[in-house]
Amino acid sequence: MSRDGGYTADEMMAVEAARRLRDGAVCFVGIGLPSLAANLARRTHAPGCVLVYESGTIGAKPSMLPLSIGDGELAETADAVVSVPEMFAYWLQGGRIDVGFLGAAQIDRHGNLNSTVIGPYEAPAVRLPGGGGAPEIALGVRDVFVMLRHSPRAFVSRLDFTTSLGDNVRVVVTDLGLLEPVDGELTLVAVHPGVSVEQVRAATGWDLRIACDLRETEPPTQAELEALRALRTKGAR
Amino acid sequence: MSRDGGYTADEMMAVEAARRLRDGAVCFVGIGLPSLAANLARRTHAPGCVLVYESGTIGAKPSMLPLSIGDGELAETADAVVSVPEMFAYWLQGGRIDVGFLGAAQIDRHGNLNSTVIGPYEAPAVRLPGGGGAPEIALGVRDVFVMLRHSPRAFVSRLDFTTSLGDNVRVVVTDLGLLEPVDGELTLVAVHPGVSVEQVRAATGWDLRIACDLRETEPPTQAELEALRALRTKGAR
Amino acid sequence: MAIVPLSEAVRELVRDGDVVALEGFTHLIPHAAGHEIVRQRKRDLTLVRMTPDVVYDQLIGMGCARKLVFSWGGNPGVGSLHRLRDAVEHGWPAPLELEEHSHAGMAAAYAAGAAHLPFGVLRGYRGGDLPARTRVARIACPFTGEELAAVPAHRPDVGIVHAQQADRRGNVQLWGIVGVQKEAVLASARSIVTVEEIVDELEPRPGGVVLPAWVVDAVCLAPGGAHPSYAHGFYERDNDFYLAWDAISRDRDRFRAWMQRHVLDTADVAEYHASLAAEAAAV
Amino acid sequence: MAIVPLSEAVRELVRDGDVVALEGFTHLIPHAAGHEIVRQRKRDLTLVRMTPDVVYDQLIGMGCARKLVFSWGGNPGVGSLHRLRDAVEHGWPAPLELEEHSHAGMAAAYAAGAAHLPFGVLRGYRGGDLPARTRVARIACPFTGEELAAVPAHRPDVGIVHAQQADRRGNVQLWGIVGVQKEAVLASARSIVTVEEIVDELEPRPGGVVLPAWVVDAVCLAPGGAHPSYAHGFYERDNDFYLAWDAISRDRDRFRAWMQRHVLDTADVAEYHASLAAEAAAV
Repeated sequence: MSRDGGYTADEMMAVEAARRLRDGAVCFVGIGLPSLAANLARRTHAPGCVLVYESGTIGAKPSMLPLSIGDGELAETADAVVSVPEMFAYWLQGGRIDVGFLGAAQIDRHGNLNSTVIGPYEAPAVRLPGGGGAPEIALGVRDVFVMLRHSPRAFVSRLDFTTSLGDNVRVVVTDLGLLEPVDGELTLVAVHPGVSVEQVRAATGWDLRIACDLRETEPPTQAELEALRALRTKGAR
Repeated sequence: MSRDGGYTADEMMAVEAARRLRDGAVCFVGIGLPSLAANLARRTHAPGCVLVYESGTIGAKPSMLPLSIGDGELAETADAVVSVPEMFAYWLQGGRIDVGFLGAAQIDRHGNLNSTVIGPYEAPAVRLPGGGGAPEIALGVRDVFVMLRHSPRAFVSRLDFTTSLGDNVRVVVTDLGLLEPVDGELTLVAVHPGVSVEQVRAATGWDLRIACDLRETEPPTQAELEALRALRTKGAR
Repeated sequence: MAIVPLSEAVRELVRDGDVVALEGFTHLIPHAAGHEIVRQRKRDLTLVRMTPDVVYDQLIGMGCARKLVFSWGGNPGVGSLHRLRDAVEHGWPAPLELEEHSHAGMAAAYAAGAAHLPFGVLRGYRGGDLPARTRVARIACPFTGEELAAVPAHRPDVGIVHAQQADRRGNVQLWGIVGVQKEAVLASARSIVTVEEIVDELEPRPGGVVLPAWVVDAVCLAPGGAHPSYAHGFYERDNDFYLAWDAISRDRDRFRAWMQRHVLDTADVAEYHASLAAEAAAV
Repeated sequence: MAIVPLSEAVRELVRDGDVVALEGFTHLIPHAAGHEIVRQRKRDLTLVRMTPDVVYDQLIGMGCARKLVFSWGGNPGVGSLHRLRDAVEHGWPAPLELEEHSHAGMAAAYAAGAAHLPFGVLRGYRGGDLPARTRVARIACPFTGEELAAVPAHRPDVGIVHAQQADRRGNVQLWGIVGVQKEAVLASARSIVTVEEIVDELEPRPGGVVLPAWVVDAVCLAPGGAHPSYAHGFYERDNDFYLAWDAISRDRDRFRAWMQRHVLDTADVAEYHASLAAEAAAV
């Protein structure tokens, strides 16, 4: 996955997602790329970003990237640790979270997501983990950021199962570029350096709209890459 | 209120109520006489009695009698301190409490209690504190013990307001004797030493039923009185 | 969140006509904030509180309240709240509308408010005369058919609590008996937390409840701000005061004189304590 | 409450056909108890758990389960649960009925169970395909008319959790990420708590959750009983194990051989750890 300029597509995704987080935002963070992006933001332009993990840790400040959403360091560094029922009732449903990150196996042009099954529900070809926190995150936070690698199998014209709704999706960050809803449909608004519109079209399972003012994202800066890699070398495996 | 034998009517009430608590019982305790009775039981025959105060303290072991249900020593000596919503949802409504003590301004022959108003609700002669925990304690614990000083103003044929229901009332401990429900009506089953049935009848605002096997309660033992007074001298005012 | 003087917080966050919840279950009752509301002569407040003890007796007696939403209105361990009674029984200094609940109902209503639900569910308000006198509805379980009670969520305009500590960023920690304070703050549109001290860093405590700075609008330093209630680890409950309040509050004139001397004629919690000390020394 | 060997607790409290909830959100997952259920070849269990990770992959793969009630079934940070997938996709070793929820729905169902309510209320299950595939109903707020979701309460026959400590009277304390464990125990008719250690006296901890002895049926000493999950303050999460599990569990024979060697052929958690150590030393 390495690219010109010495960074990977995942690094580009993480950096671009991190850039979207404003300082002070309260973020509901899942594991993997979302956690990487949110932690990167906290270490670069958004030191006041508040990381909330569904395990109950509020204001966690991990020194390295956790492998699970329930790693011990999250509790040790959190401002508060609450029970899981309280997390979902008072904090997520309570309307206190600004940004939620979601991933999925499939996305459609409206930002609806599938993380439940590939194939029919009763006899699935692939049983995926399921919705977890996603259904209520998708409707309970102000802004949903989706992070998903681009492929025709992921960007589909019709979901096999709708796990969560796309109403609050503000941006989809992929390894090829950025999609944002324009008039209710996800539209390519930026490509990463070196990526062509045709590449993105080919990786999208529907006839993708392209913004007339399509732009190119900024490649990761040296500072961003260093902060990112410091997180990963300490924590990732 | 001092009586023959060197103990007061309140002491007799506390001692008799304490005797009814079996060891290991989980008791929801209000302030005043109930707290005195429960703490006495814990210091005499029922060391395993669990005191739960509605302030959220579970398994409190106060060395002296608290003036309020939220005294600091309750939290310091408790096995667990929980929030008030949790206390009422998980512990009381959760069905985990064996015995609840209630007091009131008025009681009727069915054990229904009034702690809300004397006179009409909209224009009360006396505005009482109100139900507090009583309505749900009355129906949420297995056994309700009522402690109430006997008088025609308190033992009334008709309540001015029904704050809590008498369904689970097992005993009413007064300064004159004990009443228990027999065929759905509170019946005098015991008088304290030196008290006559006529005295009790005169202090009751309805035509009081008397048990055919009416007995006399045992006066407080020296050990009971000492334990009781140790609690009071340290704490009471 | 901002760390501001209490007078400023009350001026900017508490408005005439607001629904205001001062919470603290026996412990950590925000008396200093109540006094500041009296000093600023806020009016027409709907006061919400499980146990409207001395703090609301003072607010009611000083004419700040239009309505009281509560579940137990007494002087704990002592007896009546005479100012509350006078308002209800004689309309002095003004009539007081009551919305009365059980503790369980109040707790469920706060929890629903904190969870941003329009109602809370409990097995309660069964029989008796209370259901007809309050805001409660029956609701059927869609799975079992069992009938339960629904109470409308509390969503106060302002939630006010007292805590032991805040850090310089405004994160708050309270411990000991924590009552319904977290729910009161989270259920309210705006919130004020008075604290015993401001520290560099909060040290997690057994039983500690933390309110992150970003759910609190104003943190105000008010040492001794719970008196006559207590702050676990800082000072004990002033039981003598609660006993004394019975006599002070029994008489309208004596009550007014007391409030004038110790609240209206003092500027803040420090002067309030100095005023009490001066009175005690003069005895 | 009694302090008993884990084998005895499982024998007496877990019955074939029971609804069983082993909880622990990433942290404090009661693996030792899961292994004991496998050793005793319990059958037809309905397994309830928010995140059926490796612990349920093992129970499902060993044929203990008839039904799974869950909200997220993956190997956290790694990928699929291959035994869960094999059961759902191919019915091996037996078909597995699914009742699928969201995390918020599961949490509300546990909280309702703990509160002895027949249902929990949340603003959820709106749109999408999940509501048609699970047990959920719409319920209208009697005050505002807003439509919300109701989930049936979880009331498992047995709730099983792991904790750091119990005292000799059987009072339990856990701390760190406390998840939904208190609710799982309080919602269940019977409960088992495995612990890292038994101490004379519990020392209150920041963030500590205490379960009094009288709400727990059996306390069992099982040091290392959360492995490969972790016990805050005792040992860390065995992240390598979660990665290794992906390969072990991918193949039916390899899975069975692993379970035979490390679970069926061991008597308890100590032998399980010795068996893992012996295997590691042999590499």
